[in-house]
Amino acid sequence: MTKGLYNISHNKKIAKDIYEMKLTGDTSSLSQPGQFINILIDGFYLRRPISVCDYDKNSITIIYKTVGEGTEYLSTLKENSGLDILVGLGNGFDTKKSGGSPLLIGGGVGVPPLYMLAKRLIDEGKSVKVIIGFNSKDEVFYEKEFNALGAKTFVTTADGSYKTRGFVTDALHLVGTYSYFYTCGPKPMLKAVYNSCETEGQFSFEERMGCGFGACMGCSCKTKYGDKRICKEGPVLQKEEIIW
Amino acid sequence: MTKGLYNISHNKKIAKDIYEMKLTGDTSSLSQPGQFINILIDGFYLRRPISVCDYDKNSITIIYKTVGEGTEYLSTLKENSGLDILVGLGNGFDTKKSGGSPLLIGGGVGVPPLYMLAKRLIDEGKSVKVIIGFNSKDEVFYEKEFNALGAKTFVTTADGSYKTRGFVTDALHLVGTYSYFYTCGPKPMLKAVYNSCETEGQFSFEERMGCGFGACMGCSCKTKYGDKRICKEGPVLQKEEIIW
Amino acid sequence: MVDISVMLCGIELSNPVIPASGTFGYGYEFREFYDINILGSFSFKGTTKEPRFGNPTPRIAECTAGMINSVGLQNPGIEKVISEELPKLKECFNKPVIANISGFSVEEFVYCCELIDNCEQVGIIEVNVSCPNVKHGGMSFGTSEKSVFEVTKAVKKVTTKPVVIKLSPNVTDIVSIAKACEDGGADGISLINTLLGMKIDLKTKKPVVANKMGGFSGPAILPVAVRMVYSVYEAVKIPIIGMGGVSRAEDVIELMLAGAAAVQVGAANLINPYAAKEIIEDLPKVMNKYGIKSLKDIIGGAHNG
Amino acid sequence: MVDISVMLCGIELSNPVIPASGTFGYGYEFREFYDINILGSFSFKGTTKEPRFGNPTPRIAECTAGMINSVGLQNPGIEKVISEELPKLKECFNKPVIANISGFSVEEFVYCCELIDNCEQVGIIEVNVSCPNVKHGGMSFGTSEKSVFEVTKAVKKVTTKPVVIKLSPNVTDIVSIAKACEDGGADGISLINTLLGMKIDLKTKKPVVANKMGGFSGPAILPVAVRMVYSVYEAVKIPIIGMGGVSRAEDVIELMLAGAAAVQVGAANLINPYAAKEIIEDLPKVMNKYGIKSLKDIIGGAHNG
Ligand SMILES: Cc1cc2nc3c(=O)[nH]c(=O)nc-3n(C[C@H](O)[C@H](O)[C@H](O)COP(=O)(O)OP(=O)(O)OC[C@H]3O[C@@H](n4cnc5c(N)ncnc54)[C@H](O)[C@@H]3O)c2cc1C
Ligand SMILES: Cc1cc2nc3c(=O)[nH]c(=O)nc-3n(C[C@H](O)[C@H](O)[C@H](O)COP(=O)(O)OP(=O)(O)OC[C@H]3O[C@@H](n4cnc5c(N)ncnc54)[C@H](O)[C@@H]3O)c2cc1C
Ligand SMILES: Cc1cc2nc3c(=O)[nH]c(=O)nc-3n(C[C@H](O)[C@H](O)[C@H](O)COP(=O)(O)O)c2cc1C
Ligand SMILES: Cc1cc2nc3c(=O)[nH]c(=O)nc-3n(C[C@H](O)[C@H](O)[C@H](O)COP(=O)(O)O)c2cc1C
Ligand code: FES
Ligand code: FES
Repeated sequence: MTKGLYNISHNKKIAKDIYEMKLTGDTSSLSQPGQFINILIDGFYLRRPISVCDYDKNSITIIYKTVGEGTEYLSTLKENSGLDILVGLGNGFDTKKSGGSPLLIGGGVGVPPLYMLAKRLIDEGKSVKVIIGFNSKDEVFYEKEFNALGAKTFVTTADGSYKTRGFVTDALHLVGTYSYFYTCGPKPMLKAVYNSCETEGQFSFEERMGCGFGACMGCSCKTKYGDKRICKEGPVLQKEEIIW
Repeated sequence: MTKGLYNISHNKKIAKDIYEMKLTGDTSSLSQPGQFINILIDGFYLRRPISVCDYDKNSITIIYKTVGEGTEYLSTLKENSGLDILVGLGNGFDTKKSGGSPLLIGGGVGVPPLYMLAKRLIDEGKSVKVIIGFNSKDEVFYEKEFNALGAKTFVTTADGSYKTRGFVTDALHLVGTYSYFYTCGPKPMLKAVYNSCETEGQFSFEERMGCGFGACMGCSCKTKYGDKRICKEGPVLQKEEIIW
Repeated sequence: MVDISVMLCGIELSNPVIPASGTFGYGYEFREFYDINILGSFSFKGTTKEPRFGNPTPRIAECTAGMINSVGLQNPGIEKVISEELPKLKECFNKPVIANISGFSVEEFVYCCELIDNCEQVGIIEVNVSCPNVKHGGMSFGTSEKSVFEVTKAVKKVTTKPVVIKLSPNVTDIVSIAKACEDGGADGISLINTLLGMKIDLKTKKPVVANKMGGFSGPAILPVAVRMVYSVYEAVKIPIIGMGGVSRAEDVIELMLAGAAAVQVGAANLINPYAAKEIIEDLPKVMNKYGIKSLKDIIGGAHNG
Repeated sequence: MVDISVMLCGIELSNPVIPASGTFGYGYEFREFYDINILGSFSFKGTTKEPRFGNPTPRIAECTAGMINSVGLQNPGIEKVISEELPKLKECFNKPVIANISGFSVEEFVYCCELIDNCEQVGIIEVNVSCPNVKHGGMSFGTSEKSVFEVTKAVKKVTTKPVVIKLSPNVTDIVSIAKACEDGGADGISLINTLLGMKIDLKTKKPVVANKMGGFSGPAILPVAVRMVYSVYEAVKIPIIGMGGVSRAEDVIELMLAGAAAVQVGAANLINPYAAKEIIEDLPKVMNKYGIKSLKDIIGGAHNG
């Protein structure tokens, strides 16, 4: 983990209530896709945890939705403003277990961490399929980006305004077989995926956080392998250990 | 009283720890010299009361000393930033009672409100003398400005590093006779002036304030004419009513 | 169109927003800023039997997200309030006002309430039991079930107006104390008065306020207020006037969800003289955002399910 | 050169800054951030007789200038702390540590203190009496003079280590409770634990934390902490560990002027993992600014004159 001042190199709207922000600064503490950063926002006491969507030697891309006052404020920040951020939090996804043809399933702002994951898996020579689900057409993002990576990408919208109508699980019959799955999204979606996908897989969870780095026990959950902190031993849990 | 957003048109250091700030905006609620404004500073709960040093149709000049965190922060603000300010607070000095040759006595950041007062008195055709006192040479400000108004100006420094050594009262023997006096400065100075000046006069007081406009009773003081609020029936009190 | 009206002790208020005692003087001073008839009501400066200058200055200290005051109930005494302040107020406020009463003995409370009972401008009497009980060792009336019960009983005897008891948060068990008020016949509970706080000046190395400690209020105390309103709501049937740190329409709704029937705004008036007005104006917008049609419907809403 | 060392219960601390229980785990996790030997000491996560998962999530809510937590004493139980956590800590911390102990009956406190008594790594036992007293109706131990006296007496019997009682601020009369600890033989008082607070989510219209209410801490509560430390300092002779909202060197000095012999830093560690380190580094600078030569000399300084 590193704490540093990161510079906003862009902060732009990419879909309804969805923003993409690029931050420049030290990324040496990042190693796995699925890790997250914790952003201090002026005037708010707690930091805001946001998944890393992509990173390189000196920049991090995140995608966030404006759901409350913190993210609303974040969306107003201009290029070149600085943000105090903790970087390199959480365990992230483990690509070793993926097998040859992993399936990635993301819903809403659960989609971003899958982007870096898809990139990594494809780099490792795997054949990646992706289902991304949204409420409606105007909220869809990154379909193009996933396709550009070479991942076969299926989109669902709950209201049917774009591509497959329904939830991510309603597109499962379209993707054919897969060796393993990785998923991130709202809890009801994760549960549906848990019940629908028969291979092994990994789930990325959200929880309200005090610190984001393991100090406060604010984010604990029970697993079959003992109590874990979402921020430290998570946010990614293995399918087999999950207790709903 | 008006509440408004005022624009900083300049904010510059004019002596050690002393800044002059010019604010543009509505000044219709100002009428007397000696009134004050109450400035909301980002990150601080209470406003900061600062005397009006000068004003015209659409600008206000203030002079402030960096004594704590609020004023420190104020001194870092750049031109064109906006400040939420309550303007037109307090009773101010009454020039009618001055007689033909009033004496103005100011110490440290008690000097600023006397500038507007001197201007007003001179406009009214009176012969104005001024004593302004500071700790030492590097803290002296506005000597030139008072002289430029046509007020005969005497400066004291406590350490004798400039002009008369000592306190403002140590220059009283230099000024000759005067018809009336007006004074503003730290409480010990006001007390010394009270004991040394034999004419009638007016004193401007400071007190910790909750609101600055008469709502909280935070700034009350006892006078011979009953309880008064420094922010509303003050900050200027008549010599004859003061109870130390 | 959303409905922002509420009922408080049998009185219909056009909205739940009430400037809190001690932060709005006797009202007419604020008419320089806006027509105060837009307010639900307002609670006037804590008034005692005898005139009081209050505590020595400095009386005010700044804190993170709040302030400390040790005004010490400065007021001209109940007689003068009735003969001078209420008539002046009448000229600019045509709604029932809340009379905030303080005292240092049961007799003083009774004395004031008896006099206030005849003032038709007064809709509700708010009895502030946070002052030290001089007859019983100086701990405030508001810290013992027995003494709040006694005060409530005594004042209820001398007035036909609704009596709301305003409680101090500086207690171990706010619920039992609120229940004692209800048992004593109170028509409502005001929650919360200020937290006891202190600020020390690093330059002088002494407490900032001359009285050493004082009442801490402002946004910092909202979570304590919400908790106390929530707990008391589960224990009593009489309405609660919530307050403590309210500075925006969202805070009003939060306290109402916790169980407040109406909400007072204190320190916020001092920082922004238009605070109460702006909160009232923002209410419909914020209600729309959170899908609230009528404020009456959300009182205690956080307790369901 | 200024002197930032202090004495606490007979132990010399290189500086007064101590991460507060529950915000610094069992210590070794912070060595990723800095060499934790720079700390005066630290108080480890509240530990109970039995392992505890704690409360359901969400356990955290954000407030103005603070946060609410309802972690509910998640810990692996005293045995595992002694057998696993303390040995791990030994590798990165060579100073006496403060063992924070909780319990739901006097026997549980005694059990933990007896075991801890044998741990040479532990310099001070900090007994947190804010947990509900399950044998006496659920009000916390820390809210009654009688039960703090009992707990203190009982744990003092089974340990030779200094015992500091950590008190809850949610009481009417902190002074009497602190005195009862002193009478029971306590070697010090820790002040304050969290204020009881609540935050309601306007979207869901329900309390944010699953447990409904929780412990409110952060800069918002500093004025309450300063007041309680100040009041207790006048009433007891044993040292006070001050805490509540400390986030910078200035706050440390303010609490020491009020009467604290040492100071704990809680929530600030969560927002900024380097908080304690930065505070220690800033102390000399801030002392110079305010003309302070030695921290030992300023303890209770706000009481003089
Ligand atoms: C590991 C992790 C990764 C995340 N990645 C992303 C991402 O890539 N993109 C994205 O848009 N969102 C992501 N979130 C959710 C994001 O943290 C919240 O949407 C955000 O904190 C809301 O802040 P706010 O001030 O707008 O909302 P408010 O509701 O005003 O926030 C109030 C408090 O609740 C917390 N909170 C609110 N919602 C959540 C939530 N869903 N999860 C955790 N804390 C919450 C806030 O952090 C804050 O402390 C992630 C959450 C976690 C735990
Ligand atoms: C009517 C009036 C007119 C004033 N005019 C001027 C002026 O023209 N120029 C100038 O430099 N100063 C003036 N002052 C003093 C000025 O208000 C304080 O220096 C300033 O508030 C300090 O703020 P701070 O945050 O830097 O200090 P801090 O000590 O950090 O402030 C903490 C709190 O104490 C209050 N406070 C501190 N010192 C004073 C003080 N002397 N008087 C009142 N409140 C105080 C602050 O407003 C704040 O609420 C005036 C004060 C009053 C009451
Ligand atoms: C300057 C000031 C004076 C106050 N005077 C009184 C009073 O006279 N009577 C009373 O019952 N409460 C008094 N209070 C308490 C407020 O009415 C209110 O209960 C408290 O401040 C909490 O609300 P707030 O956080 O919105 O300020 C006073 C508060 C302030 C800030
Ligand atoms: C997440 C969290 C967990 C805590 N856990 C404990 C605990 O286990 N035992 C204890 O005595 N205090 C606990 N506390 C209270 C702190 O030690 C401290 O007394 C309180 O938070 C006030 O300090 P602060 O404002 O600096 O946070 C906890 C506080 C927080 C924020
Ligand atoms: S958020 Fe603090 S331990 Fe996970
Ligand atoms: S500062 Fe509020 S009445 Fe003067």
